[in-house]
Amino acid sequence: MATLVQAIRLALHVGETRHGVTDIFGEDVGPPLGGVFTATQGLKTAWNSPLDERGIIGTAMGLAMAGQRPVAEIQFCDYIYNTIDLLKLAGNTLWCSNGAYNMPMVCMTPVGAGIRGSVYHSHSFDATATHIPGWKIVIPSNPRDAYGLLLSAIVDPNPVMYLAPKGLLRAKANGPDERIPGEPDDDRLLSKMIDAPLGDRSQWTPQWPAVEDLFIPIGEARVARRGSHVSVITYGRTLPMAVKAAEELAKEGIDTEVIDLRSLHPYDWPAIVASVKKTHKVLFVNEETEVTNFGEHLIRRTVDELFYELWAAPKLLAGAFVPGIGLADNLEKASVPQLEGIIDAVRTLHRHQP
Amino acid sequence: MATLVQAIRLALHVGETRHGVTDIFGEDVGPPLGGVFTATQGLKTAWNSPLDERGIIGTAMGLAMAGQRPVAEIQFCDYIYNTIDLLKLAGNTLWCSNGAYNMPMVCMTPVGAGIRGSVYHSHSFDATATHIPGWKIVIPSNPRDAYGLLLSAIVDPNPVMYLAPKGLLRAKANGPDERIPGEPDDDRLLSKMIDAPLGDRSQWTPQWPAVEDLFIPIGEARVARRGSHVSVITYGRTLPMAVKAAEELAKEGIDTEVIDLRSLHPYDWPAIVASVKKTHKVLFVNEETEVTNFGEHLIRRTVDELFYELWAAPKLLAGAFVPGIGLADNLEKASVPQLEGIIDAVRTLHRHQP
Amino acid sequence: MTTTAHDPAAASALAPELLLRIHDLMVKTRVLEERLITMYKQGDGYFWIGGPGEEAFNVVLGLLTHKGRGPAYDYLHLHYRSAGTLLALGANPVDFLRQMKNIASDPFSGGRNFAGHSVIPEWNVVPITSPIEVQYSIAPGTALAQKRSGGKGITIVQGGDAGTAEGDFATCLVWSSRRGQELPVLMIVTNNHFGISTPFEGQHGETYIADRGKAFGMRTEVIDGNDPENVYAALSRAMDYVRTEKKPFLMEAMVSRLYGHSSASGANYNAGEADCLTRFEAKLQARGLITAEACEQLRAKYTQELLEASKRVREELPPEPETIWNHIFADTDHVGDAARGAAKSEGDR
Amino acid sequence: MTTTAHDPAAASALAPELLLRIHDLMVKTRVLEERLITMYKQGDGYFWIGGPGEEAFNVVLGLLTHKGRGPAYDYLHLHYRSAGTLLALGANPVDFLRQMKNIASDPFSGGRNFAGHSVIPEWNVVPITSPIEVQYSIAPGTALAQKRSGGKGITIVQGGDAGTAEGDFATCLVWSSRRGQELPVLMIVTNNHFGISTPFEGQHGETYIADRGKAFGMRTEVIDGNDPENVYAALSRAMDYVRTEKKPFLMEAMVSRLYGHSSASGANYNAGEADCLTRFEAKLQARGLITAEACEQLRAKYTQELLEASKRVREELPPEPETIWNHIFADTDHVGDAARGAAKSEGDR
Ligand SMILES: Cc1ncc(C[n+]2csc(CCOP(=O)(O)OP(=O)(O)O)c2C)c(N)n1
Ligand SMILES: Cc1ncc(C[n+]2csc(CCOP(=O)(O)OP(=O)(O)O)c2C)c(N)n1
Ligand SMILES: [Mg+2]
Ligand SMILES: [Mg+2]
Repeated sequence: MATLVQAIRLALHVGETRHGVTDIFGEDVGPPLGGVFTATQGLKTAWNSPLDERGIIGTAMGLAMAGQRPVAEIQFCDYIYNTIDLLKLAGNTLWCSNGAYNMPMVCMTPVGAGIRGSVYHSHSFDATATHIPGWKIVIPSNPRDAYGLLLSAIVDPNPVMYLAPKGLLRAKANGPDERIPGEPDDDRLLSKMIDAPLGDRSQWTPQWPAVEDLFIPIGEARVARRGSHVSVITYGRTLPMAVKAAEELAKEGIDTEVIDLRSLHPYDWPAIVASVKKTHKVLFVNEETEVTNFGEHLIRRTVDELFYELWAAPKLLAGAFVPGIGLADNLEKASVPQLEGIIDAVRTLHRHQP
Repeated sequence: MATLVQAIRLALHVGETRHGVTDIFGEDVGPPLGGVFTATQGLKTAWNSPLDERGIIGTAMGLAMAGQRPVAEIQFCDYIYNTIDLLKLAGNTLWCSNGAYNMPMVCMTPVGAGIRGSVYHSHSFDATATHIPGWKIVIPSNPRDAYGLLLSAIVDPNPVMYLAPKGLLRAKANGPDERIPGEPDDDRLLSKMIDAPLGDRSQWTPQWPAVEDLFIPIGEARVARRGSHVSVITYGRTLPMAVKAAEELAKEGIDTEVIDLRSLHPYDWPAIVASVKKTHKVLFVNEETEVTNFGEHLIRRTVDELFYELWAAPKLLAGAFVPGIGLADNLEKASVPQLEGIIDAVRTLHRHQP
Repeated sequence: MTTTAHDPAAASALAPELLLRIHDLMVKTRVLEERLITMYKQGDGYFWIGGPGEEAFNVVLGLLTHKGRGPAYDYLHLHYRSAGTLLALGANPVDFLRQMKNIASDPFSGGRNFAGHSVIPEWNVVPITSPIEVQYSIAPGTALAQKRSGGKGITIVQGGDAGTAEGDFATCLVWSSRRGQELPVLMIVTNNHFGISTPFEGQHGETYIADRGKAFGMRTEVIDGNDPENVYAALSRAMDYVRTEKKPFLMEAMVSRLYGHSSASGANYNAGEADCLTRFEAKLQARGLITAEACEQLRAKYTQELLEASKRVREELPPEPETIWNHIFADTDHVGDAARGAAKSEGDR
Repeated sequence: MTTTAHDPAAASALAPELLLRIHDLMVKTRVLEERLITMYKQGDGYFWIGGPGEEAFNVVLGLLTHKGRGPAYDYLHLHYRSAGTLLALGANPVDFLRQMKNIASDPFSGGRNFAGHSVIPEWNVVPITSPIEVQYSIAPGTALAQKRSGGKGITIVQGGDAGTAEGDFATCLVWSSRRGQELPVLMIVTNNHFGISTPFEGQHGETYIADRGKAFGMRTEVIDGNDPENVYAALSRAMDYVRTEKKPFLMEAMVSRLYGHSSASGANYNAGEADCLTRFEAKLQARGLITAEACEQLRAKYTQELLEASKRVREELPPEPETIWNHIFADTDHVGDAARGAAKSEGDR
């Protein structure tokens, strides 16, 4: 079974062999490294760009305008913030040109904490990304979604932001329904086939397994765990954490529903509505700093449209509004949601009597 | 009585003569133009920078580190988005260095719609700015606040973002309590004293009136109109609009309270609490696009802390989530809040029976 | 100057028909700009920005462009002073009036964008945008597609002098000159010695902006952009090099700014600047290729045509408010459930 | 090379005491980096990045810096390979161990930032940050303060080769060279021929990065950064120029990357690269200034000292969770009511 990062690599391989991807590029994306997280090893269209994020986004825009299918990587989303004007431009080009030019490009970038990455390798990007009109935005939490969302992003005619949760890159499928159609059963075998060897790689070529197409629809959430007492709506790294929390809470008789949003724009509002109408209590969880946070948008809409369904105030569990995520364990843990925090928040919501 | 843009100029003059401002700079900020909106005419420390927003923010950071007091202008906030990484850095420098270096700088930029500025001269910046930790953020809606907030920004030891609502730059004081202490009564006289003449300006020097110091505290809201039925919390260009709406609504017997937030970070939470506890119905208004919007943060906190005070779901009236503000009147009006929209929203809230 | 390009021999190399064609287009462009300024002054538009003073350069650029759609043809990443280039390609001047009047029939933006922000996908004219210099970060992308396709298409990117201070200009230098992976990019700086109110002097350490290409092994040239014959020769050489060698070239053309920066600075004629049109007309007249009277007539003809067009345009309809929701995404115009539906069907492929 | 700076005469100009001092600092720096790597490998830290292979250059840079606080002294905008410069200034190597171990006593960041991210306000060492190249956009600000103050202080800004592709490098070229307003900036590129895994070749059109300064009228020089005597001569000349003329200078120093990019690439010794320390020791020994044995002893002494220090550091306390709320603002540590209170009192001044 593939890890999440192998799933990305497999999708890129399928993208460049079957769906017209012409360029997979960014800093250290090409040989010999194939990406700082190995996401782009062995891909025939992968190449190393200059160390210039503005050039990476700009060049992807130009490639897209010229009918190519680029997948541009920003090495860490922490370093994307000098390109926000270009991202806005990519998102408004179709609209400003009254439909004349679109930007069928994918921007792929690792996000989130959980690897003791300190101030500049722990950032989230969902607040900023969701505030930029004209982009679709996806964020997987397991290998199957990572694979299927990336293929959907690749064939999408619009710019798509693909956020890869850093802390889950080595995560594997949690059961058979999180598997990639056609992937080998044997992890060791898969690794041998597609992971670049240590040392000299100049003679190495990957053996790609015959994986099948899979398009996870952009805009469709997944119910990660059904439950009836409290809804937890989350995505990315905090998704498995929420499932874990639900398992713990089940021991106390609290039946938690966990929804994996997967797409942040467009997002699956009907799935949220259905869950809130069932549980009447909802917690939104994400890793971003909590002021002007995408979870606050979801709360606003929940309050706006479902006010009389709510048996308790909807809650947000998000990152502390501090300037960075500190390196020391104590600091990181105090800055972004942890398992205990989710358990506590759900417990409090459940206990709450209207 | 000074206009809002004259108030800015007066504050900058006081800043450079009495409070240590060393540099007022940006594109076209120095002579001969003195700013595309005349905000920096006649100032002795004003100079023209290269056309490079990254250089402007970076240089301001360096100046601040070296003990200078820079006020850096980004000509339109629409062009600030290639510097978000630097703004984040300015906001995290004190924190990352464990208190060693701070950035006592002011970044001043015109924001908002209302002047038929089309896609790239109509932007708001409050959503993005409020998501960056480590900055204080202010936005005036009348000349007195423009003056007093800028002086507070100048003497603040932290980076302060000063957002100037474009559509209000020519607005004058709405009554004597919105006046600047010491300003001349006669508008014509003031203009003659401090507005640069048309044509050749090389021989011109301004005659500065003896205005007094005024420090409007950062973090303190202002009740623009007292009311008891519905609270409208807003700032910037939509503030006078909300006051106007309240006047209209008063004719129908709806008594609207209007709060001018003035500071977006830190913001005056006690003022919001007091108003909501009185009216139990609240509308937040701003011009920014509505997904991941600062008003959504305020709604989240309101719901979080005041759920049982609310007699109706709190509402947000903000900009449409579209990629730009179109030039044609129809398009601009459909994209950002208008007077009628505020009136309608307050009316609906007022009518609402819990 | 890097290379002195004012070569009188080259001038005489152009056929009289071509010279008259250039002249015709220059007049047409100038009259269009003047009409746009008048529209602005009469309240038929909120803002004017354009290229009076750049006609000699821009018209010739349009004439030399290989126009068409896709990587086999030239890509044009222009700026807001490029009407001359677009008219030379064959654009309809009335479309510029429509954008000025921000009406629904504005083909470039449907009433959304300012005058001068053209887009013509049929001829690879990518959207002209307001942010200065970003086109220089985007241009390497179209050039890479062209290099790969192996055709003769090149990427042309143009901007002003002040804007070269933005990092994007350096990005284009870096990305287009990587050794072994050079890109067919013709970088053009149209130097009018100003950025809004700020003079060139005092902002630049470079004597010539074009010199910045040298460290990157790029060919560079500084030319007088006010003389269309000279421009023709220099651009022909430069384009030929880029097309054949598939390597970048940086050209700096000295031009005038005849009506100031934009309507924000008044948009009045500045007699202190060299006027490429009157200069060229004097030359053509001296050579006996056209009479002063014929020049007058040509100008009068276009003036009348555009005056009439501006009246028609005034009667056309503004965009409807709900059109703000169009063209947010290519596959669906509305966000939310509709987009979700679209995504679902996509999954079924 | 722009100027060939390898001048044997200059070498002999340095007094033996100075040469031994440089050697001592180079050894100390190397041993510190090795200790940090060991700490990382033993799990006493999450990430290592540093400058083994840059000691010859960085130590000399530190020795030549005018250290102190405020515009009268030099400002240092360094990168994450600068331990040698800081030790030469007089920094305590144990502080680097503290940052590696992210403990509360880490004076640079209180356990918040990665190893190599130093800050020393007493000596104008501004915070070293992770984002590549932003220091080049900030440096003109400190230099402007210095030029204005009229003292002898200069601004030194340093970064890697790959990072020069960022627009910030161009920003520094533009802002520091404006004619008539030149700034006292010494721009340094420490060229180790790699950006993480990406070789210099294939990413650059420039033969020498330093050549990019020429179009801006800047003095430039490319030097062998592995020879401290050579570095001493070249840096002395360059600093002298910047101090005296108050104009920018761009220096490119060729250096080695002895333990790869960072712990992410294994942090193992790369015997394929020139080692400035062994080279310098051979030279000093050949000249009879030191014996191989003395070199060994020096290394053993520092190794022992830092081993012991690392054991002590291991016992020190981590930062408390609630310290995340410290130093958000200079006037108040918490946001909300407290900040509001602070703002209120400010209004009373
Ligand atoms: C990124 C950005 N910053 C600022 C502006 C505002 N602005 C519009 S035109 C202009 C001056 C441009 O000067 P130059 O590059 O020389 O071009 P010119 O207008 O002279 O042709 C400025 C500062 C902008 N449009 N975009
Ligand atoms: C803006 C930014 N982009 C990407 C990175 C990730 N990154 C860290 S070091 C590095 C390579 C730097 O190479 P170079 O400038 O040559 O410096 P060196 O490490 O070789 O000294 C990269 C890409 C970063 N830290 N900052
Ligand atoms: Mg110009
Ligand atoms: Mg390097």
